[in-house]
This record gives sequence, structure tokens and C-alpha cells, in this order.
Amino acid sequence: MSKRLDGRKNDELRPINIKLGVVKSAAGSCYLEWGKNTVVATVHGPRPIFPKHLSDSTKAVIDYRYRMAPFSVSERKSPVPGKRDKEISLVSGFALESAIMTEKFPNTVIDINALILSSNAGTRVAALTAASLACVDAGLPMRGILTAVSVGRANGEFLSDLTKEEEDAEDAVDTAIAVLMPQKEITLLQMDGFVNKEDWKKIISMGFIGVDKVYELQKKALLEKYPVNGDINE
Amino acid sequence: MSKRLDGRKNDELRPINIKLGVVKSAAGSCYLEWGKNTVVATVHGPRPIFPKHLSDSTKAVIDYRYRMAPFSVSERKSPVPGKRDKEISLVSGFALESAIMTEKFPNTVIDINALILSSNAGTRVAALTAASLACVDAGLPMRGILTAVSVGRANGEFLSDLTKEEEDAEDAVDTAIAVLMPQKEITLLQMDGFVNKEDWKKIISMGFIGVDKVYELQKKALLEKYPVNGDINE
Amino acid sequence: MSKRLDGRKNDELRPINIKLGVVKSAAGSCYLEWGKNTVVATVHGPRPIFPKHLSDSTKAVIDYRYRMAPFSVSERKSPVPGKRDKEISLVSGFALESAIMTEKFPNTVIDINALILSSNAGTRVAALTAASLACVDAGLPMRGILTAVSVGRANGEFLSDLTKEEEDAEDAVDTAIAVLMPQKEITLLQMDGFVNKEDWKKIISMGFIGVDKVYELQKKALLEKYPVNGDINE
Amino acid sequence: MSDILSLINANSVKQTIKQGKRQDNRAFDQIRDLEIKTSVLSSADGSAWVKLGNTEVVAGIKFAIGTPYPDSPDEGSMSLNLELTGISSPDFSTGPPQIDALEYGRVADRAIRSAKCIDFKKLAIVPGEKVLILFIDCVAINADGNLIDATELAALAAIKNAKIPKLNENNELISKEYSDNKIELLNIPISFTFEKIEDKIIIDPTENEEYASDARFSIGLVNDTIVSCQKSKGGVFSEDEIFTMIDLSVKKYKEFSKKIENID
Amino acid sequence: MSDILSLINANSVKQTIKQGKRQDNRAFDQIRDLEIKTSVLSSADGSAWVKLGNTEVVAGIKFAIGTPYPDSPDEGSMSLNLELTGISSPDFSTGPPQIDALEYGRVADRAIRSAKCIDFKKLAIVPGEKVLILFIDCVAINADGNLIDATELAALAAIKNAKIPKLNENNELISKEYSDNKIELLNIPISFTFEKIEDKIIIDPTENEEYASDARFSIGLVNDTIVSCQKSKGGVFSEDEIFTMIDLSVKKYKEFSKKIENID
Amino acid sequence: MSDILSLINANSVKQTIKQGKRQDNRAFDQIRDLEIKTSVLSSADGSAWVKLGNTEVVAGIKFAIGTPYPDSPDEGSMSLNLELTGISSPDFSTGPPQIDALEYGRVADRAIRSAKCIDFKKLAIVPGEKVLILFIDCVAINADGNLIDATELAALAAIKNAKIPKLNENNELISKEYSDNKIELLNIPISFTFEKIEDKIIIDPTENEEYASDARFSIGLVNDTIVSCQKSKGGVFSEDEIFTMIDLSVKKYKEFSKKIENID
Repeated sequence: MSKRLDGRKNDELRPINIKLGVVKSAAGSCYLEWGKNTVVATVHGPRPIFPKHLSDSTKAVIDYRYRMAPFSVSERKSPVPGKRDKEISLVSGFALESAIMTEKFPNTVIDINALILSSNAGTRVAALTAASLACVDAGLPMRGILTAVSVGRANGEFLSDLTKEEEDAEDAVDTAIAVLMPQKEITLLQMDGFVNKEDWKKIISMGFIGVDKVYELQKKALLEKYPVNGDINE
Repeated sequence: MSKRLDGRKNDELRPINIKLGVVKSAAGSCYLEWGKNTVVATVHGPRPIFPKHLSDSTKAVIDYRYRMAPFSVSERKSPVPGKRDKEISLVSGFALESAIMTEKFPNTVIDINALILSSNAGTRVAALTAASLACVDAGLPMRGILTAVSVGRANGEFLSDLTKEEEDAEDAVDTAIAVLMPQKEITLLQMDGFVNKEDWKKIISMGFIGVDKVYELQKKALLEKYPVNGDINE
Repeated sequence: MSKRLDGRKNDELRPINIKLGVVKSAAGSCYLEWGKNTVVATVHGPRPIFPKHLSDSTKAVIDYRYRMAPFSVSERKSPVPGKRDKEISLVSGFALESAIMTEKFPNTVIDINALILSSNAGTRVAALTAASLACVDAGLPMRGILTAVSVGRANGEFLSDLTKEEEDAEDAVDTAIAVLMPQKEITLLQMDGFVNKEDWKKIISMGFIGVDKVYELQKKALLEKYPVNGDINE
Repeated sequence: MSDILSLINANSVKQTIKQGKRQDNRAFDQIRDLEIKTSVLSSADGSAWVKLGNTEVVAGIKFAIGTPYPDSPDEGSMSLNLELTGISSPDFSTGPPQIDALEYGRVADRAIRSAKCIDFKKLAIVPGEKVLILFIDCVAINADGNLIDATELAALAAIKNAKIPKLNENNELISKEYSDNKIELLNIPISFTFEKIEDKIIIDPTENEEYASDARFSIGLVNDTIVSCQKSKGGVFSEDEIFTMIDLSVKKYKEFSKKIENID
Repeated sequence: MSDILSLINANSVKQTIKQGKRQDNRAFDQIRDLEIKTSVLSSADGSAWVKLGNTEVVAGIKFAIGTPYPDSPDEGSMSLNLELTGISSPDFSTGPPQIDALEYGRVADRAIRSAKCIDFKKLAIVPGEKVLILFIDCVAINADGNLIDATELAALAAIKNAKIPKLNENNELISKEYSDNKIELLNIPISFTFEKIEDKIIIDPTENEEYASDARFSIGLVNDTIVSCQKSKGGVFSEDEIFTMIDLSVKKYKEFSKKIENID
Repeated sequence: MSDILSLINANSVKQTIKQGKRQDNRAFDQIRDLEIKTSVLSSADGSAWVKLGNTEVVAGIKFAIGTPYPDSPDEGSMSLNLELTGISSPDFSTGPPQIDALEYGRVADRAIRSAKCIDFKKLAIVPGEKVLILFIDCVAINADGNLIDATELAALAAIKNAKIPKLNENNELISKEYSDNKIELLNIPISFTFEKIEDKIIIDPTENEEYASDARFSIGLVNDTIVSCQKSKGGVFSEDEIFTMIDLSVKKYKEFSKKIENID
């Protein structure tokens, strides 16, 4: 029997609801609800960079911005991005860079934005999962799809997709993992906690299982919008 | 009999004192006292824009900055421009753009600055009235002269050129209007209040009457400095 | 007998310890301890400037930054440079400009940084003394060596190299002087106090004597690292 | 949008307008379809998602505890803020001075204040010491023109939707617990924005129409009462044009105020 | 000013100086005409408008209530700030780091502090808790050289002109009501600024002369007492040159200190 | 470093790595010589100067008085900050967004927090009101790669070296006077950073190796317990690679934790 407050099994994800192409003027977009997290991601570009000396002649620059709306958290957050927002934007942007064939668009920038409208733990993985789909929706050439999930430990149990309450447990281990699918390559991995190697190995394994589930939902959402393409893995 | 604290009739403006060309090194300048408002406006340029990608190949960019000196208000104001300063600068800059033949100076910027040294309501219209004359003083080709006045309602009366005390009345309607003269085209119109359409029509009519008065004073000031030109309308 | 708390004679400097070339990746560097002041200075460049319109076609731009580490003062200092830091950076940068043959590197910038790691009065002159040596260490062509010292008055005595306690005396006169050596030209001079001309003349004379002493230590440090060059004045 | 592209689009808009038409086939005085959803977000104390054609604005309410202004010690206060981020347009990720967001937000804010639609006395906790501050944060999700009116509608709908949090014995907010009190909207100020293109005046512009336009006019109404206005951009209006726009707005008012009234 | 234009102007200045002349026909040791007007502004607690040739600086005083510094609990404080905005020169509307304004303001500020011309104890209200802060804000209206000296004169004149506001029973400022107390200037620090051009030294430079100059020196005096100095720019001075400038300044001191003394 | 130069260097690094070597002849799993000096600065409450090869980071501790966070009223707090200024690299004097410094500092900070190596309860002064804040400021003197590990080591060494200031009767810090208490390190979190270049994984990268690398991984350990990790850059790792890096780090742990333990 589940010991989780919301009745989920340890390896069960919260409900995920994905909708592509919601923002009409963007090149690509994705609306994603993941438990009580709500995120909108859009892709604009590629476009030329100004000032020019910031451009890269070998590839597109990925400008990923993860932001939390002021009303997305318990106490109103200033709209000015903080250190946490900037760090998440950086490493998540790198993860997206590994998924996009940026070498096809030298001297340009691709603007990818993910806005958290409502939050309850796991916003960075929800944002990446949405942003990755927005890139596909924008028709960007991709090496694969980026799929992300949070896994960890709380109250002695190994858990997938922790809630805010679980993240606050005394023994919490909090791991965010993003994987390039179907290659199963790790492209984001952030962890805080206090856990021995064997236990963390179990947690990472749960991460790959969670990623598989999210990947199925991503593919489903893509097939809904782009039914003619068949299985995107082929 | 006047019900105004300073004894003015409802449609009477406070004393206006204009002096052109006061700032020797500027292309054009104007010192203006309007009641207890004191403003200095200068024009510099046109000059090339850096960085270049901010320039417009079809016209000059107008960079208008309305600013209040820290000592111009009751309680010392930080020198950092606030939201109100920026909004006023924006819409006033648009008004100036409508008066200046910007198409004659592509790829340049014209810097117009208006500094409020002392204030008692109506600073934005005083600043615009001065800035417009500074543009003429700078020899910029003009479609007309920009003339501005504030009008409104306080304590049940329709009034021209409200003071700070009148603006704070319970029933205050505060309207700033700038008109391109002699064409009588409205190029700035900002209003806050709670007033029915017929009453506001009366207020706008008072605005045009006030503008006529200010326009006469502007012409007089110009003719003092540039007597050979005769009537500038011709 | 000395009236100074640390037992020094009035014209005696605190111990100075200089080490060149401490920072391996910089073009030039200098570590300097001066009493309880500790400073590291590095030189990088010359390198091209971006954006281009900031460059000077007749000479290199000197970008000197004097900064105090947050832990270098009694109460933790914010890492954001304040007004004092900026003013010192400006006038010290000018002093360095007078010593470096900037005309040899048009359209470039030379980055000179001096970081105060520990402080007890006289940091600006310690920083300049170190920065000047870092420039020589970087192989920059020099018109001379910049040598700096602080002199002044405290408790009725004329003093070289004041400590924090001496600077805080009721009758303190605080003078920072930097001299281009061996030419003996004054290139930085900042003073605060209340002193008649004759007394200040005496203080300036002490400054030149102090500069001579520091200059000898600078030469010694250079000869240690660059022994083959003989006397650098020749 | 690149300069060249926006120039081409603007020219295309002007040609169409000259022929008496709009690119999306609307009449000059026709407002795009409006959709308002509320309670869309679980973290906010009130929320609304407004779609005006393709333009989308989300507004979220958060209450906070603060001190009153010295000149109104027994009143709470409000702060309305519009963010235009890269999410809605690549133009906003580059330009540092968010001057458009600032102007749009201030026009929406002034309409709400002038309309006196909120009784700020009801937001006092301990007069002179502690009051509730009503933060209305609006975020553009899709910036396809007329963000002023969309922001105004989203802000009002979110206020109407908001629940006032419970306070504990120390007069601090209790997270996620709400009192039975809501913010009563005493008036419903609706904003109508017009653009002048090739001497024609259209209502509710798209982004392309905004690029093509010479002058903008926004009017805030409560029934047939004017509560705020803002003329913007480098073009001009005649007095007649101003009052024609007002008359049209008065006619449209009820249709839009009802959509706000109908929100729970 | 564009780079090319300022280079041409600088060369022209240098040629003139080499011939022993200045472009405005002044002697090398001649200061431009000085005009000081006070009580020029109705909103400030004290004000002065200084014209030094074409250079114009307006200074305005505002008092505010604040807490004392921990190391001087029974003293008020002052803050002197110079703003160089686009009003006085197009150069200032572009460059973001206002480093010149910062340097000029700090030099003027240091002369006033070192001269001990203000008894800050008289600005205490409740020692250790509440003091008056004297804000001296200076704005350049026309930046035609030598802003340091013009700022110093404007600041002093405005302080001399200032009226200290009345306080109510809660020790808060009463707007627009003044006590009979003024700020007594215990000393009058006058600043003199020199520039070195083609190895000649001139006093009170114009903007063009500043562009042509290699080195700057400013000295702050109270009679023949030195209270502050600042050497700036990439050139050098000999010890003799420094003291020649000081001697000249001492000679000029009375003429300028009297202009401040004569202010009501 | 200019783009071209760093590209050339990166290519050279890649060629060397392909041949199974490193430019400084280290083995792929070999960490550069580490030197830690403490008590190097007289102004700080604790200090350390770390050299990891040519990379140098100075850490200084300052205590300050503050108020506790509402959710931990009986605990002091810490703030770790890394500055990359022009002193260590010309790259840092140009780029405005100090994103690298921010990331490195946060990774080091998170390792210390997760390792629970500081008992913040011991930093409380008056629970709920007054606590000590531990400021750990780190400055890169030479940025020759692997600033994360160097920062982590410098921070820990400086904490170990720090003396807690005495307080006066008002619970204010007494400057330069210290109590007998030190901060006890309950655990010693060591950080190990790896880079992936041409599909090879190396430990403790130099700056040139960082330019050549596709992916970075940092792991924070306390003995064989994992306390934090961070994958960065646009490349990828397999699960096996991750755990190979962890295994290597566990082997190296004691060598480095001892260096911290041995500090007085």
C-alpha cells in the first residue's frame, strides 16, 4: 500500500497532460500540466544575433530561459530572475543543445522559453519536457527527444516524481534527470541529498523507468498533432 | 467670482514665462516657468546612432527624456527614473515625433531632454511646451509647433491648468493634452478621472482654448528671438 | 622616540614584500604585502575591444579595476563596486596610462586588475605599486615605473605610510601620491585634510622620499625575476 | 520580428486597410473573439487566462502583507505588473528596456484605479500598520496585438476570481487557506484600444496592424463614464476622431462588462 | 561630440595655447565670469543657479529624516550628488557609466567635508535615533567645462540659501514650513581646477580645452589652507607645477569666497 | 581568450587526448598538485589560498549579524559566493552575465549544504531574532580550469580556519576579537569534476581542456556517500560513465578530505 500522501505508488508519476502548438505566433509551443505544475514553452527562431560578436560561426546559440511567474509559488516571487532560475536555465539550455542539431544554423540564436505558471516540485523537468516538445513542434532538426523526470528518496522510500512535501523530508534525496531519447543518454543530472552509491543507483534506475513513461506521453502528444509521421523513432 | 485658491478664473492659466536659447552649447534650448513649475529643455543632434542596429533608415529616432530633478518635488526624489517618468517620456516623445520632420534625418537620433527643476502639477505639458520650442530654436524642420496644456475638473468646476491641490480633489479629472499647431491635431492625450462624455467634451474644449493661449505665448517668445521671420505660421 | 602605535619612525614605511609573476596565466602579475595590506595585480592584453566603437585609434585603452574583496575589510563589503572604488579605479588608471606607452597598441584594451585581499589604509597606493610592476612583468613598453605611497599628518606629526588608526586622527591629513620614476613626475595626487601650504609641502617632500624607498624595493623585485637586464633605469 | 519582415507585413496591412478590409476579414469596428477562463492555476490566489484572437494573457493574483501608504493609513493597495518575456515574442528577449510592457501595464493599472472598482479599505488589517497588498501579475503568452485590452480583461477577471487568504492570530497569511471574502468589483472598467492606419481607424489591432499603425488610442470606460485614456505613437487624431472612438466604445461596453460580471 | 569633431577642436585649442592664447581670449590664469543666483526654485529647501562662462549648474537642497551612522550617533549627514544628463550634453545620454559625474561630485563633496564647513551636530534631532540628512543634488544644465568648480560653488550657494524645515511633534518634516534656523557655513571651501595643455597650465577650462588637455588638477582651499586635491587624466605634473597652481589659487580665493559670503 | 585562439587550443587538446595523453602529461584520472594555505589574510575571520595546478582561489570568511529565516528560527545561515573578475581572466572583465561564477558557486554551495557539515544551530544568538551569518566569499586569482573543485576546497579550508567573533553585551560583533569557538566541520564534502573530450573522460580539467570539452560532471562526496552532483555543457554521458566517475571519486576521496582535516 502506498505511503505517499497523494496515494501514488512509489514509481508512479503524477498525471501529465500535454498539448502542442497552443501559442499561435510561436514557431513551436507546448502546454504541459504535470500534477500541480503548469508550464508553457515556446520556441522562436532561429534568427540572426545582435550584437554580432556574440554569434557562433559553427552552430546556433541556444538561449533557454526558465522562469517562474510571480504567482506560481506560495509567496509572490519577484519577476527578476534569481540565482536558482539562472542556474537551471544554464544547465537545461545545455541539455536542449544536446538534443538540437544546432550545427545546421550557424550564426543564429534559437530562443526557447519555459514559463512556470503554477508549481509543486519538479518544475525544471516539466519545463524541459515541454521545451523539448516545443522544439519538435517548431520543426527544428533533432538528434532525439529530451525527456526529463525527477526521482529520489523521502521518508525511507525511493520515489518517482516527488511532490513539494516529499522534497522537504528530512532524508530527502532530490535528483533531476534529463535523457536524450531513444538513445538513453544522460544530458542533465542534478542532485542534492545524502545517499550511498548503491541507493542512488536504484534511484537513477527509477529515473530511466520514469523517463520511459514520460517519453511515451511525449510521443503520444506528437502523434496527435502530427499523425502522418508514424512512430517518430523510425 | 473665482473659487480657485490662487484666485484664477476657471479658464485662466498660471503665468507663463518663456526664454529661448538659454543653454549656449545646445543646438536649441528653452527655459520655461509656468506657475510654480520650472523646466529647462534642450535639443542636441541629429547625430549618428550607436550601436547601429538601433537606427532607422527611414527617419530620425526621437530620444525624449522627461526627468524630475531630485529637489523638484516635496519629498526628495531618487535620480533614477521611475515608471511614471518613463511612460511620460515615451508618449511625449511620440508627440514630438509628430511635430518634427524626422524623415529628413534618417539613421540619426535627436536627443531632446526636459528637466523639471521645480514642480506643481502640469509638469508634462510644461515640459512638452518647452521641448517643442527648443526644437524650433535648434532649427529642426517642423510640421508645426507642439502646444500642451492640462485641463480637468475639481470641486465641481471645469478648470484649465490645475494646481497640485486641485489635482488632489475628490472628484478630480486630470487631462493632459498636446496639440500640433496651427493644425489643431491631437498628439498627446492622457486622462485619469471619472467623468461622463459630455463633461469631458467640455473639458477638451477648454483644452483647445488653453492651447490657443499657450500657442500665442510660444509665438511671442519665438518672435522675440527670431524677429525677422515674421509670423511663423506663414 | 616614535609616537606611532606600531613603533615606526615618522618617515618609516611598513614592511613591503613583493613577488612577481605569481599568477601563471596572466600576461603579468604581482603579489604585494604592505603592512597588513595584501594585493594581487594582474595584466591581461592588449586585446581588441568589443564593441568596436569604444576603441581608440591612437592608443590602447587602459581598463584598470581596483576592487576590494568582500573579506578585506572590517565589516563584509558587498562585491558590487561602490563610488569610492570607481573613483580610485579612474584616477589610478590615468596614472597607469601615463606610465605605459599606450600609443604602441592602438584599437586595443589592456586589462589591469588589482584586488585587495586584506586592508589597513593605503590600499590604493599598494594597488598601484603592484599594478605597475605587473605591467613591467607583462612586458608592456613603459615610460617609467609607477611608484606610490601615502603620506600625511596625524596627532601633530608628519608621517609616511599611515595606518587606519592614524588616518582616523582628528587632525589627519591623508595624501596619496604616485610618481613616475625615475622621472619624478606626479601622476596621481589625492588629498583630504586641513593643512596650510608649508606643512603640505613638507608632506609632499616626505612623499618623494617614501617613493624613493618603494622604488628601490620595486627594482629589487624586478631584478630578482629579470636578473640579466641590469639596472632597469639604464 | 526582423525589420525587413515587419516592414513587409506593415505594407501588406496598409494595402488591405486602404481597400477597406482587414487581413483577418474583420470589420474595422470588430473585436476578435474573446475567451476568458478563470481558476486556471493552482498556485495563485486567483487567476485568469484571456484569449483575444491569438493574443493570450495570463493574470495571477497573490496577496501579501505590507504597510499602508502614509496618506491612506486605512487602505490596502494594489500593484499591477505586465511582463512581456521571450515566451510571447522573440522581440522581448533581446530588447532590455521593457518600455512597451511598462506602458501597457500602466494604462491597464490606471483604468482600474480611476474606476474606483476596488474598496481598498476592505484590505486593511490593522489601520496604519498592516494591510493586504493585491499583486496582479500579468504575463503575455502570445503577443498578437492589443495587449492593453487583453491585460485589462485578464487583470479584472483574476481579481474577480481571487479568494482572500485567511490570517493567523499574528495577522500573517496562512498558505493555501482562504476566508469566505472575495474582492467585490464595484465597477467594471473596460478598455478599448484603436489604431489609425492610412487614416482609417480600427479597433482591437493584431500585431501586424500595430506595426502598420501611426497612432494609438486607448479609452477606459465604466458604462458611459470615461475613466482613463492614453494616446500613443507618433501620429495624430482630430477631436472628432477621439469622440467617434469613445462613442463606439460606449456601444461595445456592455458586451464585455458582462463577460467579467459572469465570472464567479 | 563625435570623435572626429572633438579631435579637430582639441587640435585647434592646442595651436592657440602654443601661441600663448586661449580661444576665448582669456589669460591662462583668468577665470570666466561667475554669476550666482539663489532662491531660484520654489520646490527646493534651498537652491542656486551658477553660471561660470557658459557652464551652468543648478543645485537644490532637500532635507530628509534619517538615522545617524553608528560611529557618529549625534550628527546629521550630507549627500552630494552631481548628475550629468542629456540636458547638458548629448555625450551623457549615451554613455551608461556616469564616471565623470561620479568623479566631479566626489571631488566637490570631499572639499566640503574636509573643510568642516558644516556643524553636523546641529542636524541631530534625537541623538542616536533621528537626524536630518542634507541632500545636495546638482544638475549640469550646460557642460562647457570645469564642472567641478561650478558644482562646488553651486552646492555651497544652495547650502547657504537653504532653510531648515520645521518638525512636527513626531519629529517629522512639515512640508513647506521652515524654522528660523539656517545652515551656518563655518568655512568656505573654494575649488580651483587647472588643465595642462601642451605643457602650459590654464585655469577654469572650457569643454574644448578639457578635450585638448593631458592632465587635470583641482585644489580645494579655505583661505590659504588646503582641504582637498585631485589630480586626474593621463598626463603628469612636476612638484613645482603643483605648488604654482596652489599659489595662484590662494591669490584668487578671496574673490570667490566673498561671492558665497554675500549670499543671504 | 579570443575565439580563434581558444579554438586552436581546443583542437590541440583534442588531438592529445585522442592519443591517450594530456597536454601536461597527466594521466586521465590524475588530479593536479594541490596546495592549501590558511590564515593568509589579516582582515578576514578565516581564510584559505588554494592552488590546484595553476588554478588559484582565495576564500575569506566574514561573520555578520542577521535575522534567521522564518522556517528555521533557531539556525544561523551561510552564503557562498564565487567571484570571477578580470583579475583571473580577461574573459571575465567583458562578459556581463557572470553565469559561470554563479554556476560554480552554486555547485560548491550545494555540496556544503547537502553534506550537513555545519551545525547551523550553533550560529544562533537569540533564537528567532538574531543569528550569525557565515559569508564565504571566494575569488578566483587564476582561472586555469576546474574552479568548482578549487572553490569547494578553498571554502572548506577557510571555514575550518575561521574564528567566531566575540559579541558585546548588545549581541553586536566586536571587531577583531574572537571567541574560542570555531566552526566544527561535521562532514567533509569533497567535489570532483570531470570533463568528456573526444569520448574520453578526464578528471580535474585545465582551462584549455574545458574549452575542448563537450560535457562536464561534478560529484560531491562524503566518504562513499553522494551529496550532490551537476552535469553541465551540451554533451551527454551514459549511466555507466556516471558511475565510473563516481567510483573513481570515491577512491580519491580520502586523499583530499585529509588535507582539509589537517587544517588547524
